[in-house]
Amino acid sequence: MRMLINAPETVVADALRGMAEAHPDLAVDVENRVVARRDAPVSGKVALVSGGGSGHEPLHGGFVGPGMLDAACPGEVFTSPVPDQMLRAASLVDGGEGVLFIVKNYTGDVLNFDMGAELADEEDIRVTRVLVEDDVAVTDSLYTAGRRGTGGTLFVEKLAGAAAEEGAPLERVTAIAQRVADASRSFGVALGAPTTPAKGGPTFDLPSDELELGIGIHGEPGRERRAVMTSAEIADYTVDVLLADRMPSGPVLALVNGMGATPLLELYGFNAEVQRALRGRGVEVARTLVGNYVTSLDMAGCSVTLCEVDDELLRLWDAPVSTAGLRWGR
Amino acid sequence: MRMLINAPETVVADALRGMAEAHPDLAVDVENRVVARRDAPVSGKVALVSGGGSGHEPLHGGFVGPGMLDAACPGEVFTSPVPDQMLRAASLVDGGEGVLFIVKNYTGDVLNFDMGAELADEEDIRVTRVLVEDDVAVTDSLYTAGRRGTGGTLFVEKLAGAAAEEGAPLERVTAIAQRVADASRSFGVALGAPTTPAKGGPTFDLPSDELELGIGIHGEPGRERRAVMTSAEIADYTVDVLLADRMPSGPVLALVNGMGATPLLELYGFNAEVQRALRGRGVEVARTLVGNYVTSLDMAGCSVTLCEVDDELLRLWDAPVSTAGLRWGR
Amino acid sequence: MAAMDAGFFRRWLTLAAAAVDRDAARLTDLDSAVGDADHGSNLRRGFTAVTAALDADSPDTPGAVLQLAGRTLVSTVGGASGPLYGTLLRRTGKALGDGAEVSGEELRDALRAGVEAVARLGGGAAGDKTMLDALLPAVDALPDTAAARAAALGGAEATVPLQARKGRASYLGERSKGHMDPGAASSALLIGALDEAAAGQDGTVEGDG
Amino acid sequence: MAAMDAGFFRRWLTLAAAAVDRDAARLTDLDSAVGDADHGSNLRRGFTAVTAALDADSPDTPGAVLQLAGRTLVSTVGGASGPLYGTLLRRTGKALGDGAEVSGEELRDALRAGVEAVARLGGGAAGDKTMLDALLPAVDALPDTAAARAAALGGAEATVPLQARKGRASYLGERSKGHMDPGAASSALLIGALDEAAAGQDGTVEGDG
Ligand SMILES: Nc1ncnc2c1ncn2[C@@H]1O[C@H](COP(=O)(O)OP(=O)(O)O)[C@@H](O)[C@H]1O
Ligand SMILES: Nc1ncnc2c1ncn2[C@@H]1O[C@H](COP(=O)(O)OP(=O)(O)O)[C@@H](O)[C@H]1O
Ligand SMILES: [Mg+2]
Ligand SMILES: [Mg+2]
Ligand SMILES: [Mg+2]
Ligand SMILES: [Mg+2]
Repeated sequence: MRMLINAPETVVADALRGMAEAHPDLAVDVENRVVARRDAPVSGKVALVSGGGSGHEPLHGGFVGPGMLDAACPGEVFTSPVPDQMLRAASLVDGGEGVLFIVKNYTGDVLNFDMGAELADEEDIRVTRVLVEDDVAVTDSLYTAGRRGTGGTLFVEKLAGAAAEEGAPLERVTAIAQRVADASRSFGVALGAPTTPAKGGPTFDLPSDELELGIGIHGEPGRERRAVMTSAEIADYTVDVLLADRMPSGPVLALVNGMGATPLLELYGFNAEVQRALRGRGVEVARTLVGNYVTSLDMAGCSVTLCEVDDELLRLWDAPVSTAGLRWGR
Repeated sequence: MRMLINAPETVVADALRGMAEAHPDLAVDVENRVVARRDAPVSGKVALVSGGGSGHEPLHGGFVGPGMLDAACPGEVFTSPVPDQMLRAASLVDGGEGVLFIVKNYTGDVLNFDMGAELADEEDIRVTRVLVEDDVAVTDSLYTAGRRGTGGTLFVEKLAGAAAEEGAPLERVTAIAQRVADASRSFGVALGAPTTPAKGGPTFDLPSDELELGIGIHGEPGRERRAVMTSAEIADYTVDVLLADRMPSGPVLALVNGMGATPLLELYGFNAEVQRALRGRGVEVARTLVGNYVTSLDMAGCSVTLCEVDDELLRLWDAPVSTAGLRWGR
Repeated sequence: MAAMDAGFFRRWLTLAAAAVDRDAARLTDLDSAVGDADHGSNLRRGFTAVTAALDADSPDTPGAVLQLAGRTLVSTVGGASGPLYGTLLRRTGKALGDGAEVSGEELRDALRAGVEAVARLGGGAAGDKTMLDALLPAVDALPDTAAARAAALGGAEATVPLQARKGRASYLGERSKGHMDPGAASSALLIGALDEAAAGQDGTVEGDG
Repeated sequence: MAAMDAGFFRRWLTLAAAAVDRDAARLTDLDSAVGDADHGSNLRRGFTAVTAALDADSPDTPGAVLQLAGRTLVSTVGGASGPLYGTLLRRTGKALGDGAEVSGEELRDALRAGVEAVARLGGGAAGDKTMLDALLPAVDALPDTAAARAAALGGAEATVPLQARKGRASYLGERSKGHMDPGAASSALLIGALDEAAAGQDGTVEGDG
């Protein structure tokens, strides 16, 4: 086992200490595991809270700041946070206009956020919830825990965050988050397994001439293994799967996302193929984001998320955002 | 071999196509391998050109934009670019105030940039050059090609870029770049070797219970191997090596840099230890940047760069920058 | 099975904590085959907190012991198993009321209420390849704790060929077959610890808790 | 050694390109032990461009052939070896002047000028564990191309125990010992190709270029 850590048990606390040191504009509660805007609560503004297992950085803590989240609740590595964190975060950031919980659809996240919402309700904090379930690799939703939430989370957090920053009320921010969640689709491919601190080794074995198609962001094996494919072939496969599930009728935002260990050089090359594949199938890409945004520790691989947008959503995308992981405009 | 590529030969061209698709504010010449600000030449502004082998992304192409570089010349993977690229870049971005070449100290980069400067000179473009040689792992400079240029490059590009954006003349921009280069020190540690497309496998073998200390950014083995250390031990070792070489007498900028495959979660935890180590040795950290900025493909590991700053350099650090890889202010 | 007091329930949970600690790596490995490789460390963290909470604040009824344990699991585990196991113990504890002692039959009925709460919360049923597949047969076999232990183990074993329909393993579809469900395995540990506690109480075996 | 015309030099470079192509993986492996694992692909890219350039534009004097090859290497290789090999050929070509034919002695003297330019540009000397360790003894053995080939190979072999003082391998310090310098290995290929071309010319062996 060779990781840049002190001990598996301290990984999350150590990371939060390090975040606090690097980002003076964040209020990091290491003990209670809440990362919040230092200026929270912002009065008159709807607050956004998200969170989930750690290991997906910059998601979610790296997306806390003006124009995006008000607070994030990091769980243990690949383990959803506990309800106490959500209650604390909600209390901390509620500026009187209510709080939106953005929850990735995993049994653990859903159960814990729901319990957190109950606790917040007992404290008279108004909470709404939007579920992100964008991973088209999960078919047969009837016989599964439903689609996983992956890259689409970034779009939901960014666009709903921009709406909240503009002063939209809770119902409207929630509706926008829901629209974005509904319009987002993702698919991921692994070229290698991640190593979790708890396990100390790769979470699955992948022969060196094979790929895992349809992976999630927790080191879970995918839905299918295939012999290695070129970047162009992976792009075609991925875009086909995405469009088969939802063919957009307007322009899309595209997130070409690295899972952690794939070099940016390769990711940009992959983006060229994704854009070619989309263009060839008549899809117009309005904006593209390339980088490691929704990761799975040191997993090698990539995912593509598309989100159909109208003028309003595009404007919200272009609106200023100032977080550790995503930053533009002002 | 499992990489997200089409073929080893097309990796750089594919990545440039993908950059062009993702960043409409960049002018990417895929054929001639120059990434430039779309608004270049900016008249009345000194232009900054850098470049080097590919595989270190976002360095350098990701640092092209207002407040930083005017153009970057990407070579093949881990191979310095050719003089024709530097000439083309200089011609493209020279706004009449001259061009600063920022060169990492490697035999190949130095020779090719020097040839490029000669060619530019023949076209009556005024060129100055600053060499970045910040890697303290290279001892015995007399018997080596001298210290390598690594993380310090980011500081040189950012601070000199800010000075140029403010309208400083070539001599002054060059002097600032030189001051930053003089004040920067780096040290890196590998927890795993990168895989280059040309070789198709790891560039060195590292037993799973050992670390490479004093590595560069090209998959070169380091100067020493040791049994695995904790994040805190690596931080202490690194900070000791850095301060033994140059003990700052004022505040520093700190870059806690990932080599590519180390999760951001671990990197933040490492940052906590680096800050502790620096504080314990009486060094004041004015600003910290944590992330994958000067990478070595999918190498696992980290490096720390310190750059002593005065008020002027700190102001230049805080000045707005708007590039794919580094963005703040305005 | 003799009447059980708060001390018995503390012993049960302490034995469960020891078993989880001992088998944490195995649980994580099971979870790595069909999930995200954290079940062992999740439960270890939770049960370590449970023993600490029981030490700090010694509730004096069986119901209070289980409710404290359940609350602690909810607050420290996270993931799917935190709310589910937390609900199991909280709900069971509530059903036990506030008597100082409970009978084997009372425990069985309370545990059934707890397991039903788990099924409701998670929307799961027998055969979905979850902890329920160990818990349901165990409850049916109570108050005979030895039989319950065997039933839980058998239930866990029986998850191997199943295709998961709940939790993270369900994402694997067909590929989830051929692996034991980690939650069913940990439930077997929990019921095993109950039997150990009962055996210790009967004087047959002295539990180490 | 007979007088050599432009055709001879084209054959030399074509043979060199073939040798580099054949041995690219070996050169990259050598570079991976002490450098950055790109020497083979660097030179392959460069020599492929050289043969293409010579095909496109057939210079008619030995000097012009080498200068075009050198310029092409500078423009396509990059890294340390691009400017160094580029300078070697450009400088050698310049020294050959613009005669239509050159003698073995003239080639030797021109190549010496080229090698000296390499030493000047890179600041290297014999024993630094670079391409110079193969090139210097080879030049000394000319105009006997077979002897030069042997000397270059011997020079490359002799780099194995050396500690590098120039280029990327120098960063390894002591750890650079025990590996052949990749540039010395490729220089041996270059001189080997010269001997092949000469042998083909003498009718002893027909080079495949
Ligand atoms: N809906 C559900 N109903 C009952 N048990 C479930 C459900 N979802 C998951 N589980 C149980 O939880 C276990 C996984 O727990 P754990 O690994 O700690 O959480 P996570 O899946 O969030 O990583 C599974 O093995 C299964 O037994
Ligand atoms: N200063 C120098 N003088 C002579 N030869 C050098 C010098 N530096 C490097 N070389 C040669 O270049 C070779 C490396 O070439 P290459 O791998 O293509 O470039 P890079 O080192 O930039 O990756 C070395 O093996 C060595 O023979
Ligand atoms: Mg989990
Ligand atoms: Mg190189
Ligand atoms: Mg799990
Ligand atoms: Mg090399």
